[in-house]
Amino acid sequence: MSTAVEFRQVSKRFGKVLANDAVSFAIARGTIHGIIGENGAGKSTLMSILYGYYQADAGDILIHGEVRNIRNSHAAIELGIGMVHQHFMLVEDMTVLDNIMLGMEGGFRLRSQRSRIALELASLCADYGLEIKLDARINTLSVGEQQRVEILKQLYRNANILILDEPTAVLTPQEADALFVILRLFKQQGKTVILITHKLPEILAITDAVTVMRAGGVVAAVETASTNQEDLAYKMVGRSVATELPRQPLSAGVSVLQVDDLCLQNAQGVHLLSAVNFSVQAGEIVAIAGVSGNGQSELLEILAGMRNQPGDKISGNVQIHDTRLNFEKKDPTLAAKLRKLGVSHVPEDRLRDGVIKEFPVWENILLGQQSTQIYLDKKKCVALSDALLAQFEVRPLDSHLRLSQLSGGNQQKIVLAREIAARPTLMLVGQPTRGVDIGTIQRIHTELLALRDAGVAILLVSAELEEIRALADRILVMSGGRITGELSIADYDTTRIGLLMGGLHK
Amino acid sequence: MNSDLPRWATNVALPMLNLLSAMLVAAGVIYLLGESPIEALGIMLRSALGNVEGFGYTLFYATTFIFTGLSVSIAMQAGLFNIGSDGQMYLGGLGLTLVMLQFDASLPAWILIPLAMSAAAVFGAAWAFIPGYLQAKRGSHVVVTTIMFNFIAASLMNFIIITYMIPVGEQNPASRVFAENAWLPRLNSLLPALGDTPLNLTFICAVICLFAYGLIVWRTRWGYALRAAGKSAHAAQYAGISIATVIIVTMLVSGAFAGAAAMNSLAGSMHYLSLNFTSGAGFIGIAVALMGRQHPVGIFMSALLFGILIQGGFDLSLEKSNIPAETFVFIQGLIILFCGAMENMYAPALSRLLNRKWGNNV
Amino acid sequence: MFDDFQFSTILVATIRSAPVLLFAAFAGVFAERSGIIDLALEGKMLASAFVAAACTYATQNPYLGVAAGILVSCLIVLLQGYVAINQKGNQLVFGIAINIAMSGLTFVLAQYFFQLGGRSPDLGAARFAVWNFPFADWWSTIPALNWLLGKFLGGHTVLVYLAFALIPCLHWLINHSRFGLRLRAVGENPHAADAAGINVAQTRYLALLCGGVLCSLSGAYLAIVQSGFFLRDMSAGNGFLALTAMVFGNWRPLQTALGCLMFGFFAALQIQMEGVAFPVVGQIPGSLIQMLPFVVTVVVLAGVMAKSVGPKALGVPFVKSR
Amino acid sequence: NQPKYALVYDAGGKFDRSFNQSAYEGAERFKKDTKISYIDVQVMSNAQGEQVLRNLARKGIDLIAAIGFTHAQQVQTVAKEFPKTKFLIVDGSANGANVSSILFKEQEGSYLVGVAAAMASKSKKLGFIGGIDIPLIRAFVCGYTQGAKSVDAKVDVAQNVVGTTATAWNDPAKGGELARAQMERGVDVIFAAAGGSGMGALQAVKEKGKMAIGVDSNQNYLFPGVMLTSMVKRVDNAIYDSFMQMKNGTWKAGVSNLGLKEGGVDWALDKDNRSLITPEIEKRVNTAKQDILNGKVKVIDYREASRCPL
Ligand SMILES: Nc1ncnc2c1ncn2[C@@H]1O[C@H](COP(=O)(O)OP(=O)(O)OP(=O)(O)O)[C@@H](O)[C@H]1O
Ligand SMILES: Nc1ncnc2c1ncn2[C@@H]1O[C@H](COP(=O)(O)OP(=O)(O)OP(=O)(O)O)[C@@H](O)[C@H]1O
Ligand SMILES: [Mg+2]
Ligand SMILES: [Mg+2]
Repeated sequence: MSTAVEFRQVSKRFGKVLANDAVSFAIARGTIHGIIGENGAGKSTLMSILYGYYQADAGDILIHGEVRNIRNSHAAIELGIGMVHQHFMLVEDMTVLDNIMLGMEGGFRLRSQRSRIALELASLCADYGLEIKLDARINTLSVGEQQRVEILKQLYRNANILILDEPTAVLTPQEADALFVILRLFKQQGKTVILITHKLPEILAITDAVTVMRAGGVVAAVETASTNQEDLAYKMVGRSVATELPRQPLSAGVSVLQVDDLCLQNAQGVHLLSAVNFSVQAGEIVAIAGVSGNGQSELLEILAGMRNQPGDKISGNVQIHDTRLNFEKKDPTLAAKLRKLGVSHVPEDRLRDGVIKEFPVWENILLGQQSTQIYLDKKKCVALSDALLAQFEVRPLDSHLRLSQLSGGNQQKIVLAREIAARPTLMLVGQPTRGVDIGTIQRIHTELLALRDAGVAILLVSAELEEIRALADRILVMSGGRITGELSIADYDTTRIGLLMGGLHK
Repeated sequence: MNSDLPRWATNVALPMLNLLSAMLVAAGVIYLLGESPIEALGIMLRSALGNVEGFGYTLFYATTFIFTGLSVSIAMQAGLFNIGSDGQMYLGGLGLTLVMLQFDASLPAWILIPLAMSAAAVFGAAWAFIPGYLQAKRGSHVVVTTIMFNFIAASLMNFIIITYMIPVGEQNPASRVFAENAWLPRLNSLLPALGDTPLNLTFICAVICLFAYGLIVWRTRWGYALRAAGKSAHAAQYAGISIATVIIVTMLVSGAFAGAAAMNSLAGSMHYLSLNFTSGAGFIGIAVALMGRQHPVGIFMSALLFGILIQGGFDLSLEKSNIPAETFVFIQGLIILFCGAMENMYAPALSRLLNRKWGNNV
Repeated sequence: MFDDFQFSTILVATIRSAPVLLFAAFAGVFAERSGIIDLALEGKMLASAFVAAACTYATQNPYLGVAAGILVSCLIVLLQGYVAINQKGNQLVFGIAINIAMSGLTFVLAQYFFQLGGRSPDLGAARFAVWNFPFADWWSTIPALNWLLGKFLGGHTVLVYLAFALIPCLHWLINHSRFGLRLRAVGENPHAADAAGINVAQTRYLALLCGGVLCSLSGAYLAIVQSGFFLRDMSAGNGFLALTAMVFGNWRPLQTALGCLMFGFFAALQIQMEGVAFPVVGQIPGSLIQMLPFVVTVVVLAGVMAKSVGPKALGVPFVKSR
Repeated sequence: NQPKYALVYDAGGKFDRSFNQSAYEGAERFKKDTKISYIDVQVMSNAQGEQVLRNLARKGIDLIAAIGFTHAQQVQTVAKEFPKTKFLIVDGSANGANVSSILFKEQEGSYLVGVAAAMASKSKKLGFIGGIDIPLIRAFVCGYTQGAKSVDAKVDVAQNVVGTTATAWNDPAKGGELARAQMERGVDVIFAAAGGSGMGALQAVKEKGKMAIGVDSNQNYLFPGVMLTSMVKRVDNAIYDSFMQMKNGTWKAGVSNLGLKEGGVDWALDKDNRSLITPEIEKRVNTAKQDILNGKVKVIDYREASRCPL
């Protein structure tokens, strides 16, 4: 078998960080090759070098056996390399078709090219079983659909080396499965796939070989068939990672959150939530499972006081402790008022909602907590921040760094640390471990369970069934804006949950 | 971008290099105009910094720019680009003048002056309120509305001054002169060593306002909300910060700063309201805010720089008739270009230099 | 005073004064759709107005004058590109710097060369010829046709026709051409464009150069066609008005053109309103009437056209990192 | 020991082809005749005015001439501080034992050109273009209209101002546009008193083949055959005379109001507009001049009561 890509002693430095340290390994043609490693291990950087996004400081890259100088993404595309970035590289305001043809228009006049390319894409879609509306605008598409656009884009460009950076982090299990079907088709056609992921089961399920990275270097390169999950986790983190966390028996207390008949209708008249009823008691974790886009995000937004879109109609009754929320008057400061009631919120899209990247870490620790005092005593705030960073093992431990200088996983930890430190009585958590390495996942789970044991009511929204199984006391399943079923952890049953998520209740 | 440079390099060395580059280009122009650049620089510095009185004038000009610079800066902190400081200052002048004309005969100075100051701030704030409100509630772009409001202010003030303010039989489109107890105390009355300059109480106010600005923006919850809303609308919503309120309040404060700028020239030096008395100080405020990176020290330094340019440039054109006063307008532009827009031009070279000197450990 | 408005006169004046704003606003559209805030329109207009006038005077050929104006405007634009694209400097600061610098420099140069107080000599006959419809002796006898062909459609210089011809061309170029697609992509999400293999810097430079050419035409029109000489600061805020029209038009060519024409229309209307006695209020003072175009803009922005949303990457230097 | 002289222009600048330039020409004439040089400065902003005057006074200048009404207040302030220095303010008035103020009766000159315009106009529609709506400009319009109406009461005068900010004096495009708009409405003679913007108006008038009237200095030479006449304001004479008086030791403080009688204002008739001024026009204008001189006609000064009762 010939090699498709080979890295020889590739190094890359960003200021003080050595992101890639003499990386060498080869990827065989016609295989699916996994790359794993902790947050900040250098995976994305390596792939960015391969795609011509960055220039390596040293080392060579061989494509199909030849040393190539990939100066920019254009050169990479010419070599048949395609990349699906973790944060999709799509122009939100443009249509699917325009996004796909961008850079490969084929002529100066778009109109005549559009029809030609549309035909070509239709046949590609048929070949790969993709279903995409070509004239839809990107910002109307779900994440899964957007990813399909990215893949179609690579197909249209006839990429024979396809890089996917954490493609499943934001996908539902069903969407992930659909993706893997396509990737296998790819492989069958002799194309090469490079897959970065934090989910070890995926690695085991689909890849042929795995490279494990740590601190910028390669620590192991193995055939998938010859390894297992524990082994990989050990290689990645450098210590063994417990998969099952110990849990105290449930001791639920008074009702903290009571939701009755909650409905949400958006400006277009679509019912995003219909008659949602449930409650959360102190000391229990209630998880909401569901395919994303079925109302969980909106529910969380409403409960956190963040839903403030023009034209929304919210009705029903939400009670937190003894306070009834009023949705009649749109109040942009509702989120702050809820915090005073003891509500903490880890938002789903933390890097968008939960932090301000330009602010230093210590000021991010204040976000949401800012209205507690008039004068912000910097010394005190920094001391508090330092303590939290130490407690949550954020690296580097420096409250004066700009948040954007931290790695993604560490940014997540800061949001979590802040929300836990607020000593909530009700904690709203959305997708807490999306895009985080397994060591960090374990840490986050431990913290959440500790909160529960301390008597905090926790509402958890997650797309990961594994996570729900590890944490929840009760599971609510949502589909189409309704709660389609409820079961306690004792009755946990993947098939049943799957059916309920599909909206098929008895 | 230059995060791998030590602080002294970014805060002192780079600005100095940039200033030097601007000066070099300016020197070229002065040379082409047939004068000696060295001599010209000497005259300028002597006039603006080298004698007490000249320095007083430099500070006097800087005072106005500190206020307009603060006005633009605070809006920028909230992500708003207030181009309307000039119009707000103009209206501030109206507020101040109305109080002065009404009460300068009846009220003692210690009531009159604070009253007039407040009126200036209130009128400036009121003029900024409408663009702020429209941005907050209707989403009308504040850049456009403030530009429009500058034009509208000019028309309105023209009308008011011509129709109501000119004393009968006067030619000059200006109000009558305020009675002497309405004049702001000049600092040379406290400190005679300052010599004969119009530097007045407003300068003290400006310095206080700089401190207050720094304190409010970085050390209060209100400033935090302001900056958060300016950086990320999503995060502001998450934190329960009402962006509409932040926009409106910020524009009010911004307008109040601009309005207060009118004090320096009207109550401190001219003592009457005249047509277009702002002479574009609001626009210089934009440059001051941008170059000073909205930081109190930066605002002070760049306001001072503009003060030096105006004072020194003026004296130079007085002595060298070959150099028209407009040359300094050009040099102002050059300095903004080099120190503001190309501020990082020398960063890579400097960092390479430093790395070579102290090994590769940076 | 004259009894009635002459609507036809207002329309003609609108057409005649439109090119200044149209060229400049289109220059703004090019730059800003590619993601670069262009506050420097005013400065570029002034510089090219000066150079165009000076060169026309020297060569007695307006076409050479325009060419020289274009050259200078493009040189400024290259500097702008260097600052905004290569240096990743602050684009707003650049704009303000250029406006101030050009206001000073054009005066100093004009004074140096001509000694007329920042004015160029009159260009005299060296200006663009007016284009007229043929068979004038036939249609000029019919009043309606005479107005339509002689004043409204005919009787303008080549730059006027060029400005209006640009409206559909620009619309097509931005919305229906490959260049336009790439331009928009670069302005909305340069990272996505870069990942698609598009050279972001090159696209932005190209957009800036297009804008530079257009902007210089605006300056040339001011100096060569409208005035017949250069005068210090003769751009008189038109660059900012053009930007306003562009924001007003949501950065889209057709709407932007509409905004420019609206400004022109209300400016012409305002001229006609001066000194006219109105039914209830009587004669409105000149300085209040001057407000008209600006008040209308604010009202329209606040009412009908609320929420203009610019290109997403506007003003943010493109740095290759996520 | 010769006295020293200085000239301070306002923001319009020394080459504005208007009254600053006229002042400059007067000083130059003085320099040529006496071989005595002088200093001249231009202020960039209002606040600088005072500083300039004070600087000059401290330098030991004996006579400081400030041009333009924006300097009036400043002269008054600084004159008080330097009682030994003599000050001259042109176009504005200031008090002080060492201050002489020179004002012009622009309305009288405007009256004359109004007469000429009404005579020359075929459409009996006249135009006026001012820079900013200020009392000085209103005085121009008022005299102009009165003169025109004295020829034919049915004459209409359309008036526009360019703008409200300082750029209004430097906007030839707008000036030209105003002129075109007026001509579209039938105006065939336009009096432009708008600095650099006025130049745009004259240019537009030339293109349309109508007639224009210049202002301040004699602008007839700019467009021979187009310029009907100019309303000249002899700032140059005022400066020249004042400097001469200083030299001869006859300089006096006080306010002088220079009208037709004093030779402060006039209309311009030279080879450049000879062809447009018919004998009838010339006769009529000269009659009007006589009437004003001997008091038969009283020209309204808008500034006296801020009114133009016509
Ligand atoms: N543009 C950049 N500037 C500075 N440092 C960078 C840059 N990009 C990456 N780094 C640093 O390089 C290291 C490797 O980052 P990289 O994104 O490759 O990690 P990763 O393996 O993809 O992590 P994750 O699993 O979180 O995606 C990190 O420490 C990161 O902070
Ligand atoms: N200018 C910079 N200086 C230092 N670090 C940077 C800089 N720019 C980016 N980084 C870091 O580079 C890393 C790569 O960015 P990226 O967006 O891929 O996040 P990530 O590590 O992959 O996290 P996640 O997987 O959660 O998205 C981030 O950790 C980010 O903090
Ligand atoms: Mg990564
Ligand atoms: Mg990542």
